[in-house]
Formats: sequence, structure tokens, C-alpha cells
Amino acid sequence: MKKAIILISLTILGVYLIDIFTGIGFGTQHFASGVKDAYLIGSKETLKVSNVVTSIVVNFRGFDTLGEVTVLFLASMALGGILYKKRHDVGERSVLFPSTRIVMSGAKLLFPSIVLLGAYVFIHGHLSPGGGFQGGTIIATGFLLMLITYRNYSVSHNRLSYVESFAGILFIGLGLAGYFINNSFLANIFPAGKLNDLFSGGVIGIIYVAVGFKVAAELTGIIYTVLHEKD
Amino acid sequence: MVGTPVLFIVIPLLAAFIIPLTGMVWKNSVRIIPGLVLSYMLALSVSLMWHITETGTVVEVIAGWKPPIGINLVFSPFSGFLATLMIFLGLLVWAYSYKFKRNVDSEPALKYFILLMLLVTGSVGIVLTGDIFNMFVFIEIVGISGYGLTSFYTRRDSAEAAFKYLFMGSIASTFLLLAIMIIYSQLGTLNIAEIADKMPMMSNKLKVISLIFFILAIGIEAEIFPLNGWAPDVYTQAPGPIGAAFAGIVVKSAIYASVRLVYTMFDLSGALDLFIVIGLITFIVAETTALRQERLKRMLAYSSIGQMGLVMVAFGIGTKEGIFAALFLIFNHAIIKSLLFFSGSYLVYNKKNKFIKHVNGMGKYLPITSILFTIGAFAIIGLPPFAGFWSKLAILTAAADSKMLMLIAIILTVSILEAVYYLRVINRIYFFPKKKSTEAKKPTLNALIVMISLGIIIMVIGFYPDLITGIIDRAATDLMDKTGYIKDILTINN
Amino acid sequence: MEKYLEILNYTIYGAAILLLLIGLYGALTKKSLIKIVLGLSIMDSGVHLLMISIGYLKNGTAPIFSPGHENELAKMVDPVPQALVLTAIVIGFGVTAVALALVIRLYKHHNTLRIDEIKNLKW
Amino acid sequence: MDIINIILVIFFAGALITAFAAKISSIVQDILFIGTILATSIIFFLNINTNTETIINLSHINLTLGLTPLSLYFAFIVFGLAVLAGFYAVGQMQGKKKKGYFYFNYLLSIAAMFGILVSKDLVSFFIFWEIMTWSSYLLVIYNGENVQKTGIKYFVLSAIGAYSMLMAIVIIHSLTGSFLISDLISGFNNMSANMQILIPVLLLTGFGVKAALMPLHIWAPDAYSNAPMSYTAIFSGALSKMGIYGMVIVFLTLITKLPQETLIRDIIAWLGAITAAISTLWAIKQDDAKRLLAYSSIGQLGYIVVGVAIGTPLAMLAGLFLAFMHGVFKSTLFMVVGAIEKQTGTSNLKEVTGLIRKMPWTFIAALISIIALAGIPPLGGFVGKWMLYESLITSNHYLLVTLVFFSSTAAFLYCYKFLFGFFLGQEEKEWSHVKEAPAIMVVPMLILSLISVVLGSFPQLILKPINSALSYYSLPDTYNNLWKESMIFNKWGDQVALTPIVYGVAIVFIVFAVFLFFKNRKTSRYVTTKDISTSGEVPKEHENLTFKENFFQPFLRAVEPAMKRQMDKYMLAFAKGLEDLFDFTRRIYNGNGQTYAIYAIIFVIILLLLSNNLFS
Repeated sequence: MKKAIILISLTILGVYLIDIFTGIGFGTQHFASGVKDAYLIGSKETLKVSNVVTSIVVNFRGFDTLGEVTVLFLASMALGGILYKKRHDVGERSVLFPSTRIVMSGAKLLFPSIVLLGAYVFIHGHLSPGGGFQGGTIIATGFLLMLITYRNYSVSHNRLSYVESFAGILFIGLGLAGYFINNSFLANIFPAGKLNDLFSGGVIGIIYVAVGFKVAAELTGIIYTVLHEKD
Repeated sequence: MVGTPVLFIVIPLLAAFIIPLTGMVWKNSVRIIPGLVLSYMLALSVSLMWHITETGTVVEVIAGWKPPIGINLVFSPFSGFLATLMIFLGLLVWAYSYKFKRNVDSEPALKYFILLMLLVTGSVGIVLTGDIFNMFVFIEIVGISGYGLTSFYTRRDSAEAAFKYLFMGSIASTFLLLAIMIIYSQLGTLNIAEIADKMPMMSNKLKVISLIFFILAIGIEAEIFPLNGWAPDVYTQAPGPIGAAFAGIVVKSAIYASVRLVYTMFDLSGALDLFIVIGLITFIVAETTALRQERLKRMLAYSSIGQMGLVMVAFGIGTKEGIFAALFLIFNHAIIKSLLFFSGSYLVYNKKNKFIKHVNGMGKYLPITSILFTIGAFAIIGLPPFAGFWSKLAILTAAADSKMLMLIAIILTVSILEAVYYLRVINRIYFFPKKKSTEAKKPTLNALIVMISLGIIIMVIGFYPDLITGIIDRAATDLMDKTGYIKDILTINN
Repeated sequence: MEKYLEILNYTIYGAAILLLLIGLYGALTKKSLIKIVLGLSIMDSGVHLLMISIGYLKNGTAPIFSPGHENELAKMVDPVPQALVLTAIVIGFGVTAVALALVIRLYKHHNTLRIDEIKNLKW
Repeated sequence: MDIINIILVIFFAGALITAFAAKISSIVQDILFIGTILATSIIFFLNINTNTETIINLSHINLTLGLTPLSLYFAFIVFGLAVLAGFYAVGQMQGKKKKGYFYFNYLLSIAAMFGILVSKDLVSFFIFWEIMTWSSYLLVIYNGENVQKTGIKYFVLSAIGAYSMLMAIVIIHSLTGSFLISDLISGFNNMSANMQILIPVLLLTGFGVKAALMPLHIWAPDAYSNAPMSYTAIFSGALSKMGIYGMVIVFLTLITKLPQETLIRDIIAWLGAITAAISTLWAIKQDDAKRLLAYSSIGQLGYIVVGVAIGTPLAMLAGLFLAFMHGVFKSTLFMVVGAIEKQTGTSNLKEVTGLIRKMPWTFIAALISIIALAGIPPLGGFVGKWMLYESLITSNHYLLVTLVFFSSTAAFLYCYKFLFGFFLGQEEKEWSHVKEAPAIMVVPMLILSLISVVLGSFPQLILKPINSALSYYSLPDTYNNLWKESMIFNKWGDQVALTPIVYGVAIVFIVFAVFLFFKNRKTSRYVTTKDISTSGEVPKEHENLTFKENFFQPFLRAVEPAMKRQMDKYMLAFAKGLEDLFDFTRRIYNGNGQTYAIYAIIFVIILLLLSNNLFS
């Protein structure tokens, strides 16, 4: 009965959604004048950032990203609160299978390159696909690999916290610098440089690096907290 | 002037990132810094409120891009009024819970205060932002800090409440994204003012459907029936002051969002009638449900939901008087319900289940808290000469001016129920003998100061409502002025 | 033949909406908390797919001014939905993480994962 | 600052200070309490001025305060009773708990009544009305856990009344654009026919609750009998008159302009008469003196409503005169019960007996008031009732007058029961220690009884203010030719025609009594009821020789069918049913998070399906 109601409702919802989206059309220009062109031109001409998505994420809609970083920060904080235990409860984490030697050596071998790849991705975020979030996530996967391979691999919570905080402060600090120098939060304070140059886009690249560090630290922290949860 | 609107968001976030560092050095800083930040925000908002009476709405752009391109923050009389109210309440909640968990090591307390600060920040962000996707981000900030705060006490059933909240919140964010994308696909912009400007270009069908998705998404946060199942649980299980924060801050921001949608973005006439219907149903269901509650906080929660329904009704009337009444009700509800939550949580302190019967005979042991609770209850029932009366009068006058007699009759009938369940609690406080096992817990000094100042505000507004009506009046005028809003934002030369 | 291709055009939308509905169905009918969280996650993915496909332009290129492609402005797909999806994904991740943490807490507290048995708060 | 504001400020400040003065000393508290009442009354009586108006602008609303002749008349009742009951209260509250609470609410409700009387606009009227309601509510529940249901019942009915009034107020505002009562009166003619009916009906509902009119009276017996007696004196004597005050205004200014005038008048008058009849029967049945008096109050208010509703000049005069008289004698009687309860610890007529020698002054007060209540000449009650009957007959309401006359006659029964139960009958050992109540309680009662006596002979003392009040609302001037209107008044000096005869009889009687007393003084001795022996049987210690059990049993059996159906029970059953319904409907929130999510989806589906109708 309940399932029938749900199925019927979802069917109706699906019909409406398909109706809407076929009406919108796929792969065509939907609107006459949007902000899209302004972003493309602004990114190319003013910011000199070749990856438009990055320029949107970090500069045009940088405020969203600030919020987004905060969401991650909040998530890791809420997670810590939800799974909070008094200190002495924190014991060894449960691992179902001990890793084999192959996995152990492989992980050791892979870890630096994963971190390096992540760093590469967020450093070149304004030039090619990628960026702080992607790079940070890659780094976090490196830590995940280490954490699930080694039973007693541990990451210092304090150190994660330092990275997290300093990255966040750097982000907001750069934004505030723009606020005080150019009278608008997150405004560019460095020379924009040349399109497709590593040192282009002024403050954007730096912010994305900060975001990368922050995301990496936060994701690692989240993984670490959850992994340490015993039942 | 102390600053510009962007600092409302940036300073708390900066503080949130700094606090973990200072917390390692000086443990008390995790309590103090959020308070300082909130006080700064209050000073900022008050000075901005002062400023805009002379210069008009303040629009600030982010990253130097003019509104349709960049994100902008709008501090208008309307949004400024709500922001100031929220920050003020946030500060009160902070002061009330300052000594919270003092004897436990600082880690949970650290999280509590940061989460609280970000809850306020997110709500203020929702109110100030002029960008619809940015609003989504802030809604999520509020949501996640809400989940964290709700599940703060590990011993209660708080995880259950938080999970329900999260479940509904996820559905809300999905539909919110859908609605945003439908609008973006048609208009190519995310700026509220430009959307409002271009809205006639959208086909009616898409307009209606995106509005419905918006109503679903924001209605979940605004606790309208039948989307409010999570709310009473959250109010009950969250720490006492957080109940006040939800009732006074979070819901208000959701109401703001829905009002901004209906009044500014969409030009659909039926939306206001829908507001009245939904609001009325919410009001009736919540108040009737509150009648037979056994737990104090749950009762307060349903009462709060009911009041929000009434606010929706007032907004749905659609005249300037209606908006005035709604804003007045928002203000009154914020201060009164906070007082009720604050004093109520001391009346049932140390009780696991927080049953209403635990307040029996507390009038003798906690005289001041009890009197304050009584003042709050009388005020929310709408008895003169307390603050609640004026908003009730305003809403009824607005309804009468729009010739909605049935509406008046229904509101008044349901109000009687409200009176009944509040009076039952008051009678218990004063006239029932105390059980031996119940222990009264004296409020701490900071909590007492907060509660007394709220009580004084209620009395003062009750005797002299003009203190606040001028500001509300300007806010109401501002909300009605849709073209002014669009013009303010789209023609900014910064 | 053309007509069938026309329908194929909408397969991405169809898939995204299907994903959304599957996720929603899972979230609404499954009893296990973990499955509910998975359902919500799938639903999120569906929406993200939907968002990104709105910005698609036929025969478009990525919105990146790679060397040698600096002037293909008109061909570029809409970068805005991509940026939004990036944000939305991260937020979705945060929510999922919190949800899973709550599930852990709930399991410890109630010793069950069935949502219909976790009803201490009602009425 | 205007005198009205000063009085109100003194009241509010006095109430607050008195409430917290318990910390200093109990006596200081008493003095502050009495001082507040006295100060306000003196200021008021020294500065009576019906021409000034104070305007306070609040929230775009002009609160206008000022006296009218009608409100002046009611203010006499309020202040007079407030002072006397205030002194009495000091005596009665001696050694009781929550004195500050009592004084605070007492002063607030007096202030609120004063506020109602001086309100010239509907908003301040409503504000003071609500303050009066909640302060009296707080006094009704004064006696603790057992009276909570009573309190809630009182509050709910008051809220029904107040909210229907509020609805009328906002409708009036939307129609006339003003809250002023004078604007309502002048603008009433321009309203649509529906509104012309709706507004008076809503207002009358509001006032009917406080005046304990028939279907809305169910709060009254419990509330009157459960409040502290010193407050019930005010409650029944003055507070209920606020309902009458409102009704008078409605009838004089609004109803007269209606085409359906006579119909509404008849309906309300009949309701009043039925209220009087039924509650008189119920009063006869009561064994608790408080409840007896409570029902009696409802009945008396019924008469007043009849007079006000019929609305001929004489009927109006009768109604308002009765209002004053009722305030005087009913408060005395409640005070008597309070005094007896304080001295004996109970107010049950079956238990307490033979107090006539223990509490002689109380007895005198009770006797006079009972005579006034029963409407026996030469006391004030008689004059009022006579005028009422006459006005009903001259306006051709024969059936109505029969009903009123029936209930008035039946009232003798409970009057007798009251007097006999407490004061006469055999003296039980149990009450041998009982002493007269302290002077501070007795003196107010005696003063009030004196007023009853005086008004019986010189009704013009208050007929004159009534007349000027009524002519303020453009009713013909009846005062100067009262003897034309009613045969009870003689031509010279507007006094009651019968008075000389009655006085003559009384003097003869008294002279005879004095003569007998002096003649037999030496030979008589005091005999208790037990001091007899019938057929050689000496009554035992606890044998009951008087017929206090099952008073008026045959009569009650005769009228039983009329009392079978009790409004009270129906309403309570209705309320219970509603609560159970709400208890059931709240199961929508079944605690399962998934269900809530399903609600959300169903909600959006419904909106989607209805979207064509909703947003067309």
C-alpha cells in the first residue's frame, strides 16, 4: 500500500520532470542573454584564467566557494561532535582483514605519487581541468589508502587542524586583502599575468591552493574520525 | 559606519577558522571569541540600520563584479531588520549558554560555540544574499550546523532527531537545486533581482513548477505542514537554547527566503493565496497537536510552528498591513519564544524526558524563572499589555481590512487552544505540589540576565510598541517595493 | 532515423531523472538507514547530472581557453552549471558524511538500523 | 498628565510595589494595598470630570481615555466596592499564603475595570478587558490544584467572549477606519445589513460571557465559588457589571438602529429570563453557600439583562438600578460567607448552624442583604424589581414577566435556606468556639447593608446619575417625571410611594417588640434548641432536630425536568471530544522519518496536480 502510493507519486513526479526537461531542451542555447558570456569574456580578458570554471568558482562566485569550504569545515566539525568520545575511549580502530605485504608496500609506494598528483591538480587548477577540491580529494584518497592499509597509521589531529585553519585563514585573508585594497571582498590584488601562464589569474591560483590544502585536511580528518569509530 | 555587509559573513568564518588554533592555547577563547564576533556583528548591523535610514539600501558586490555577474549582498530595511534580529538573538543564545558544559573538557564546547556562530552566520547570509545559489549554500551551512547542534548531547535521542532533520534537509536541497536549475536554464542568471526582472520571459508552466519546488524546499526549513515532522524532534532534543535559536533564527531565515521568492522573484498571483492556505493549515494542525503534548519543549515546538504558520498567513494577506503584521509577529515570536525556551529549559532541568509534569510547583523554587515563563506565555497568547497583543491586533486588522472574516474567526478560535495549553503549564508551575524527586536547578547568572532582559523587552514593547513599529513599517514598505529592489541592485555603480 | 536520434538526445535527462527517482524510491521505501543514505546520495547524483546536462551545448568544448583555442568562445559549453555542481557535490559530500556519522550513533544507541524501529520521538 | 492616567499609573505601580512588599513586612503590604485603593478612589471622586479626554498614541492607534456619565455611574460601583472589599480583604487575607499575588491581581483587576470604563476607543477597551480577564483568572485559580479545571473553563469562555469582541473590533476598524466608539456609533448606519447584525452579535457574545448570560454562563458557578470570597465580592458585584456596561452601550447605540431591533431585544431578554429562572432553581439545590450565591448571582444578572435588553426607559432604569443593588447586596453576602468560612473553616450550609448568637453583626448584614435580594420592601431590591415588572408589563411582555416573577419568587427559597442554614437552627457544640469576625471585615459588610437600606427609601440618589447616563445616550429624560413612568414613586420628591406605609408598620412592630422585650426581660431566659423534651424523651447530643437536610425536596422534585439538561456537561463533553480528536490527529507525526519524507513528496505531488488551479 505504502509502496504503491510512493510508486504512483514518483511516477507523477517523473512525468512532470521529464515534461519540464524535454521542454527545456538538450544541448541547445536556452536563454538569450545570460551571465555565461560575461563569465567567459571576464575570465579571458580581465582575470586571464584559462579555466573558466575555476574563475567562476574562485572569483566570480568565490563567495559560494567560501561557503562551500565552510560547509566542509562544518561537516568535519559536526562529525567530530556527533562521534565525540572522551579521550580514553579512543582505541585502535577495527580492521577486518590485515593487509597483505603487497598492499602494504604498494601503498607506501603509491602514497607520495598520489599526494604529488593532488598537488599538481590544485596548483594547475586555473589552467586545466581540476582545482582545489579535486586535488584535495586526491590527496585525501592517499591518506585513505594509508589508513586502511596500516592498522596503526595515525594522522595528528592537531596537525590537520593547523592545516585546515591556516588554509582557511589564508583564503579569507586574501579575500580581506582585496576588501581593503580594492574595496571589494575577494577582488584581485595581484597582477593578472598572461593567459595560460602558471602565474596567471592573480589571487585565484593562491586561493585554489589554499582550498586544496583545506579540503585535503578536512577530508582526511573526516575519514580518520569515522575510521576510528568502533562499535 | 563600522563596516559593510560582507563582514557579516567573513568575520565569523574567519573566527571559525581561527578558534581551533586559539583553543589549543587558551581554552576559554572558544567561548569568548564567538561572543565577541556576535557582538561585533550586532554593532555592525545596528550601525548599518542607522546608515540606511539616510542613504537607502546598501548593496555590496563581491570580488568587484557587478550584480548579474558577481554575487551581491543586500542590506535593505527589510533584510537588515531580520538580520539584526537574528544576530541579537544569536548573541542572547550565546550569552545564555556561556557557561554551558563548563566542567567537560573543551572539545564539545568548542564545537558548540563555533556551530552556533555559523548557524547565525548562515541565517544572516540567507537573509542578506542577493543570489539564489548563494542562498542555497547558506541554507546548507545552516542545515549542517543545525545537524551538529541537534546531535550535541550524546545521551539523548538527539541523533534520531538530527537524522530526521537531515533526511528532510537532503530532500529539500535536492528540490532546491532542481528549482534553481530550472530558473537558470530559462533566464541564464542566478541573481534574484535579475531573475525578478526577467521573470515575465519564463513560461508559466516552468514558473509554477519551479515555485512548487522552491516551496517544498524552503517549506521544509520553514516548518510548514506537512513538512515539519522533523521540527518538534529537533526542538526537543537539541540543547535548550538551540531550540530558541531554531525558532528565532533558522525558521525566520526560511520565512525570509519564501517571502523573497513570492514577493520579489515570482509574479504569480495565486502564490499568496497558497501562503494563506498552507499557513492556516500549519497553524491549525500545530496548535491542535500542541494541546495534548506531554513534553514541555515539544509543546513549545508545536506552538512555534503554529506561530510560523500565522506569519505565513499574514504574509499571504499581501497588503502592506499584512506584511507589517507578519514582521511584527516575527519580532515578537523571536523574543517571546526565546524567553519561553530559555526559562522552560530551566523549569525541566536535569530531567531526561522533560515532561510537562516536571514543572509542578516550580514557582516556589525558581520564582524568577517562573515569572518570566509566565510573562512569555501570556505574551504569546496575545494578552495585553504584553508584546504579543500588538502583533495579534495587527494581523487581525490586516485580515479585516482585506475582508477575510473567516480567517479572523479561524485564527481566533485556534488561539483559544493556544491559551489553554499554555495556561495548563502555568497552573502546574504555580499551583501543583512539587514532586520530591524533582530537583530545581537555579539558573546561572548569565542565563538569568538574558532571560530578564528578554522579559523587560517584552514588557516594554507591550507598553510602548512604537519603539519597534517604525522600523517594521519601513521594512514592510521596503518589501512591497519590488521595482525599487531590482533597481537598487541592477543599477549599482560600484 | 533522425527522429530516433531526437529521442536519444534526451537520454541523459532521462537517465538523470531516473537516477533521481531511484534514489528517492530507495530513500522512501528502504528500511535500513544505510540504504536510505545511499538513496539520498543517488538522488543527489541524479540532480547533479541533471544540472550539468543543462549546460551542455551540442558539439561544444570545455570552457577552457587552452593554448590554441583561445577564440572558441561561442562553442564553449556553459561553465556556470559546472561550477555550481562542483559546489553542490562538495555540499552533498558533507551532508552524506554527517548522515553516516549519525547512522553510526543511531546504531549504537538503538542497536538497530531499521528506521521504523527508531521512533522514540513522536506525536 | 491627566487625572485618568495618574489613577492608572498609581494602580499599576501600587500593584507592583504591593506584590513585592512582602519582602519587607506583611503589614506594610496591607497598608500599601489599602493605600493604593484609597488614593485612587479619592483622586477619582475629587476630580470627576466627564469632559476631558486623554489621547495616547501607540502603534498608529489613538488610545482615547475619558469619562462618560454612564461610565461614571459604573465607576461608583467599582470604586465603592473596591474600597469596601479591599478593607475586608485585608482582614480575610490575614495569615494566608500568596498575599502579594492576591493583592497584585486584585489591584490590577480594579485598574482594568476602571480602564474599561474610561475607554473611549475599542482597542483600549479590549486591552483593559483582557487585563481584567487574566487578573481575575489568576484569582479564580488562587485556591490551588483542584480548581485548575474551573480556571481553564473560565478562561476559555472569557477568551471566546473576548475574541468575538476582538473580531468585532477589527471588523469595525476595517469598516469605519477608526477604533473610536463614537465613530462606530455614527458610522453604524452606513454599514451593510450583514455587518449590522454581525457586529452587535459579536459584541453581545463578548459581554454576555462576563454577564454570565445563558449559554455562556457555565464558568460562573465554579469561578465565583472558588475565588477568594473577598474577591468574589468584586467579581460578582463589579466585574460582571462590565458585561452589563457593554450591553447597555450596545443596546442604546447599535441595536436601536436596526430593523430587527425587537427580535434581538426579545431574544436577549428571554435568554436573560431563562438564565434567571434556571439558575434560581440550581441555587435552591446547592448546599454550599458559595455555590448558592454564585447561582443566585447569575440569576440576578439575568434580571439585569432582561431590563437592559427590553430597553424602554423604565426598563433601562430598572436594569441599571438593579445592577447597583446587586453589586451592593451580593458583595455583602459573599463577604458574609467569607467571614463565616474564615471563622468556621467551611461554607457548607449543612454543617454550619446557629451562628446568630456567635456572629450577630454578620447576621444583621446577612439579613438585610437577604431582604434586599429577595426584593422585600422597603429595601432597594424591591424598588428595582418593581420597576422591572412594571416596565415589562407596560411593554407587553407578559410571558416574560411571568417567568421573571416565577424566578423571583423561587429566589425566596434559597434566601431562606441561606439565612436559616448559617444562622438559625440548633447550636452545635462544634461551633461553640466561633467568634465574630474581626471588625475590619464586619464594618464593610455593615456599611454595604446600610447602603441597601438607604437606597430602599431614597432610590433617587442613584436614579439621578443613571438618568443622566441614559440621557447621554439620547434616551428620553425620565427622572423628572418618574411618577408618570412608574406607580412606585410618589409625586412629591420621587420617593418610593410605599415607604411611609412600610415605615409606619415597621415602627409599630419595633415599638411592640421593644415593649415585649422590656416587659418580659426579667422572666425570660435563653433556651437552646436541645433544651426540650418531647414525651419524656430528651434529645441526645448529636441528634438533629432541625430540618436542614434535603431542603425543599418536593419543590426540587417538581422542577427536576427543567434541571435535567445541563449546559455545562454538554460543553465539557464537547471540549473533551475535541481534545480526543486532536489527540488522535497528532498521530500524523508518527515518529518515522521516512513517513515525513513521504509526506513531503505527497505534498509536492498535490501541489503539482493542483498547479493549474492554484496559479491560473
